[in-house]
Amino acid sequence: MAETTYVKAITGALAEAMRADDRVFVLGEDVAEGGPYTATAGLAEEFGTARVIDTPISEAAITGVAIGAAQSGMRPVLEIMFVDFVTLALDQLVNAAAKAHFMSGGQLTVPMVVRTQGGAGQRGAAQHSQSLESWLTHVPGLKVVMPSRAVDAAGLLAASIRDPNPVVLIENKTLYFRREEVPDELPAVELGVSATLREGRDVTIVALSRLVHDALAAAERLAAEDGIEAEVIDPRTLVPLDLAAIVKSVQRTSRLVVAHEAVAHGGFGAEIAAQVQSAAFDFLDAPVVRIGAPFAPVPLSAPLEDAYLPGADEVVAAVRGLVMPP
Amino acid sequence: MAETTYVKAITGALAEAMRADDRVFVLGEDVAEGGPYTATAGLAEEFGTARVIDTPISEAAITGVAIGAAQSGMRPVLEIMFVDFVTLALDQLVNAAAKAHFMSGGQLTVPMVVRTQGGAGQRGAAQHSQSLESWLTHVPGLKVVMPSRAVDAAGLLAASIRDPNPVVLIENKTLYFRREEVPDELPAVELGVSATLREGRDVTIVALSRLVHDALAAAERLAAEDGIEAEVIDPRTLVPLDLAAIVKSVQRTSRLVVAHEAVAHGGFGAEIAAQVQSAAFDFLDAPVVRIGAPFAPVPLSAPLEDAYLPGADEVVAAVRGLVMPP
Amino acid sequence: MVEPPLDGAQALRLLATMWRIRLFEEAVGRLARADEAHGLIHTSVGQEGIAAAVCSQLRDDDPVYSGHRAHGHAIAKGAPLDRTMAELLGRDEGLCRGLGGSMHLVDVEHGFMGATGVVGGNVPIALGSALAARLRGDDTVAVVFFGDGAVQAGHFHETVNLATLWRLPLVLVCENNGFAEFTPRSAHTNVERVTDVVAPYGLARDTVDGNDVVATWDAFGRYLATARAGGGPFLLECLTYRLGGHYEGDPAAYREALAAEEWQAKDPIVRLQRHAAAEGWAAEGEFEAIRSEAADAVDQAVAFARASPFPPADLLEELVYADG
Amino acid sequence: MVEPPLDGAQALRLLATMWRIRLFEEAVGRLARADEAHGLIHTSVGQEGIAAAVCSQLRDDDPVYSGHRAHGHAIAKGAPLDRTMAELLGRDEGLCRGLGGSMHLVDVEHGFMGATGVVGGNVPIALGSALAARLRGDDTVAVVFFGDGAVQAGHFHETVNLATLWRLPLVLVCENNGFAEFTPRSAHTNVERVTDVVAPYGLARDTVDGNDVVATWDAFGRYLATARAGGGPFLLECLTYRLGGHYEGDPAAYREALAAEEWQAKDPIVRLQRHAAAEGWAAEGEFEAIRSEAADAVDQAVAFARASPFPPADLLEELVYADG
Ligand SMILES: Cc1ncc(C[n+]2csc(CCOP(=O)(O)OP(=O)(O)O)c2C)c(N)n1
Ligand SMILES: Cc1ncc(C[n+]2csc(CCOP(=O)(O)OP(=O)(O)O)c2C)c(N)n1
Ligand SMILES: [Mg+2]
Ligand SMILES: [Mg+2]
Repeated sequence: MAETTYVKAITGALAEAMRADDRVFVLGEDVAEGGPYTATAGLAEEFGTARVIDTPISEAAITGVAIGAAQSGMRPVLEIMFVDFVTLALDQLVNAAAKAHFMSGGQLTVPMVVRTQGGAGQRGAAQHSQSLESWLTHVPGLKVVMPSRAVDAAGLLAASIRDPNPVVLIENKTLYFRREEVPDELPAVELGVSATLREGRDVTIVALSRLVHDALAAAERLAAEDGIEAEVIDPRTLVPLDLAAIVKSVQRTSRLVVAHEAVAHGGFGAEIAAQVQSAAFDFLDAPVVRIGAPFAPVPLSAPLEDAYLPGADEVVAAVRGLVMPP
Repeated sequence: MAETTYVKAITGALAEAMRADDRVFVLGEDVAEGGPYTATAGLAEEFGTARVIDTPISEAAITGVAIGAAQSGMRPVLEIMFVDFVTLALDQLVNAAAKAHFMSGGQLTVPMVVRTQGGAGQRGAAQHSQSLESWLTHVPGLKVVMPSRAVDAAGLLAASIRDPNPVVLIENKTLYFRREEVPDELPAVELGVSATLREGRDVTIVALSRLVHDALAAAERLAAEDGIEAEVIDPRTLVPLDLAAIVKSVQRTSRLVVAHEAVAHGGFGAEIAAQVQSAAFDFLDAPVVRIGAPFAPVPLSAPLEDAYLPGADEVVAAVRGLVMPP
Repeated sequence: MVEPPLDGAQALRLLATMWRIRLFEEAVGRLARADEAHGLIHTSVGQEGIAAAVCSQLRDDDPVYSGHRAHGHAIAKGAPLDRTMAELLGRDEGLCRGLGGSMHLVDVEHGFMGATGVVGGNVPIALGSALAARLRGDDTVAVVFFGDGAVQAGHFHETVNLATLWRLPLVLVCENNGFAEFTPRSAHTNVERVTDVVAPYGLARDTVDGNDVVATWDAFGRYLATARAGGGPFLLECLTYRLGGHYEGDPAAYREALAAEEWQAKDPIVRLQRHAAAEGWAAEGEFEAIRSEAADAVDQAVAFARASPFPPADLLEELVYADG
Repeated sequence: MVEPPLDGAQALRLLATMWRIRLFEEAVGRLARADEAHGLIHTSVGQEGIAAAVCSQLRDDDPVYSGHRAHGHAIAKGAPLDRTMAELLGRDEGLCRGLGGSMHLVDVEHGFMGATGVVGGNVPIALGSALAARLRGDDTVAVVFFGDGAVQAGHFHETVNLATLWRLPLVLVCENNGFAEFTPRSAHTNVERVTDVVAPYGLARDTVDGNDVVATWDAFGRYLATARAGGGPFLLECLTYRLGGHYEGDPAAYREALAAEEWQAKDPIVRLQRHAAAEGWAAEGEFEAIRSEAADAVDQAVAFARASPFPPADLLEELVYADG
């Protein structure tokens, strides 16, 4: 076992992919300087600035550049510094990257990865704190990956780089420097395979990204305080989604809470809820409960941001409401 | 009564708003020439090109221009020619327009309307046929309106122009030239109020935009062929959503089908399904059924596009599956 | 490096390509009016000379990208007429198996890497393919065609900045026909010449009469040779004229039609024929032979396309993702 | 139209503004290090002269927009120090009731229409506000501040094109500090001068030493007068120097720190004081009085901000939509 962090796992996976495959290169704003969270630190030193390419603030064009390079046989890993600025790259991602394979009748492939990061909790305010993954899950042709732990992050990134399709991998800024004990050799991970991080018979909690840690903390509290045993599933990839694992769990627990940080309205929790109520209608003893941010932009003010953000308390309350109706 | 079309209702409402309020102006690509679907035809002639402003192909900047004008007291109506190109305007819409009122502590308001159109059915292929409304419903601060009929379109557009918030009004390209009998005086419509277009006891069908007509046709077939009476609700506005009307209907019918043209996965149907299974869990006799496009880009080929698009047949089949389980 | 000027054999090949494009486009127009070809179709009648002059100097492994008015570029780059026509009709034997259509033609075998319906959208993508060439260390040259309307889009500027910053082997070919849809260039910008728009970036650039095939050939050839040797980027602005409406079915009430004799003076085919005749490269009869050969090929393409089956319904799911 | 050059009274007012900004920013830095001010905070130490020279010539009804490094612009435009500081601390008496923060300062009362965290994002928005002035027929002039990093973003070019096409009363003020985050301008573009980037559009433009407050005042004043009379747009590029890191907490290992004496030669406050002394506008002691008055105001602002309550939790819902 060794101690590492989420961001180190990512940097390590990037370096390993670049060592193993000449076609892999990194581009983005300030990547040669490591970026604001050190995710690409040291890469320029090892691989040179021909493969670790600083770009100007031109989100649309650099996304197009990555697409073109991918269509021509390279394996670009593009960094969009904040997921909030994926808004500037969305035409390229949605109209070009996601559709090229399909529209060309299978002639073109776009093996690129967009690394970006989202989430609030650092007083970054409304334009640097969003969680926008659900938009991307609505786009056929894209894959969407959200690692929650260092132990997965490397494997998920490696799998994303190997994938012949455009993959958006959304990191969480509050997790970067979280310390974690991991095996010396980080495990391989396949896209589309969830991880059941805790087993339990009473309720299933499906949580994304940062909320995975809150769900696990909530589960411990529920066990200790209420004798409720929650099963916690981290889907890890949203597209493709390991629905089977979720449904199987719900068939046993009969109750489902879906938790993410994104605004609940129109969030990916709605999709999971809709799928599960359809696939496991007869097993559900109660409606699927969604946990997400309220329908508002992220406020700056610390106490307001804290109140805005869903966390372990909300998960505990939701589970109690489900399992112990008044 | 008089015969009109959906596009004429829109043009008429624009002209009326411009006559009534000097602050209203129109900008967008080719709007002075009427645009590709004649939606702005005649406006430049009546109001001059100072208020009907042709713009270059600069979706990001013209959206910013509309925002700035709105913040300075005007009432811009911006046309984005195809909703597919809202991708280029999304930073401005999401990071600026939607959040300005909130981030400024209420000092700024952004009373602007983005008119755009979506949908397939005209062999426009993957980049000119999308239905992207669900993205916008995930953005606190935006309102989202989707008229299905000429009789509503004018009132909804007028209400959108009057609204002090940024409103995205998404028209459907296949409806523009649909003929419709309407009262001589088109009725006022409030945002957030649904229309129940057909009453029925057996199943509730909530349909958006083009699918409203398919749902009505399906309901007639179901009545004639199966004796099933479907209630058809057109929410008209997605944000704010008239959830109460939907829930009330489901409490009577115990069954819900949600139908839209957008890709089902991550579509607004998921949000409606998630809300209704939560609000009316004990009333539902069966899972909420979602109808939407499959998880693929829109194909060009005519028979493939026809097969891809949900329509009355899919609604009929879904209702039969719900009401008459095998 | 000076490239040889156009010779007789080359000129006749260009004429053949131009006729293939012209007659293909006219056939497309007829099919659209007969409701056999559907959707948003933009033809390039009047602009064929640029496609021919540029693409005929490229190798199959030189990636070419285009925009919404792309038929001519695909054909000039080598896309077979029959499969191109079948694509427009949404058939299984179409270049893209009927999934893409007019604005999404792709023929990877011949290095036609794709059209797009997003104005200017392929400009950065083409740069990415030039970057790939640099990273791989090969001598391919990327080319992207776009209209004057794309120059007002932000991604165009972002790309020109990157291309010049990174000095990549990309030739930007602007077909400036003075209109974007129904609106003249003067309503979109004060800067008439695209070469002026990009001047600050200091790249080599030139404005030519795009209906003068000889001039276009020469100008592009010079840039290509330098790019092949690792230079770049370049911008070639080709002034041209869109003979038809913006799309098939456009009544084009917003501009005056050209008188027939005016068009004779502009028509790149007529002009190249005159030049070839003056140079003694061919007799009048040969031109007719070239035209009629192209006409036969287009007729065959239409027949092929009509006979081609529609794609199977399950193709849809199969092609959303590439298999790992 | 020739504007009067800076006089003594004005110079002392500018000095006062610059000191208020400088000391405000230094206080912000301390609060950030003490974990009292949170989030992504970009201060403008070293760049105060531009904010002062520009905003002090504007009226309250002239709309000003800015980017992520906006404190100085807000203060110079008239935003009260106390409510500005309270905003950074997320307090209810902050300009935006604590909802916006450092990158989203707005003070409509004084015509500070807003900062943004999107690089270059407010450039088109400012143009929209100039368009509103034209449509309303009033004589307000819109101003937008942005960094050199914004010039590589597509929306910047789209806006310059529109502004020149429509000839709107907008002054674009670029603070070119040679860096975007951790990356020098030379890694972002080959075009060193922003005035060169926009040259094709033919707008009046100038590059000045932005740390020379007198020169900046004069140059901006000329443009303002013309814009007030209906002319425009204009671009004023102010060369400047970001004394601190990119954000509060940035170790700034990517560039060499300036030696103290070098900074003395650049510091816009020192330079304006020297100039004022040389002109006989003030004695040494007066400068100290100005500084200490600003220091008191900043201290009071900090005290005010600390004492201000946090906003009520239900504010969140209340302000998502404006009431119709
Ligand atoms: C981003 C985007 N905005 C708008 C459109 C609609 N549109 C299609 S073609 C066109 C005009 C393009 O003009 P130009 O680039 O000069 O090409 P031309 O048609 O003259 O060949 C427009 C506005 C589009 N396809 N993409
Ligand atoms: C669209 C966008 N992309 C990236 C960022 C991250 N970012 C914040 S500031 C900055 C550099 C800005 O440089 P410049 O415009 O020169 O302003 P300066 O910081 O030098 O004042 C970057 C890349 C952002 N805020 N917005
Ligand atoms: Mg054109
Ligand atoms: Mg800078």
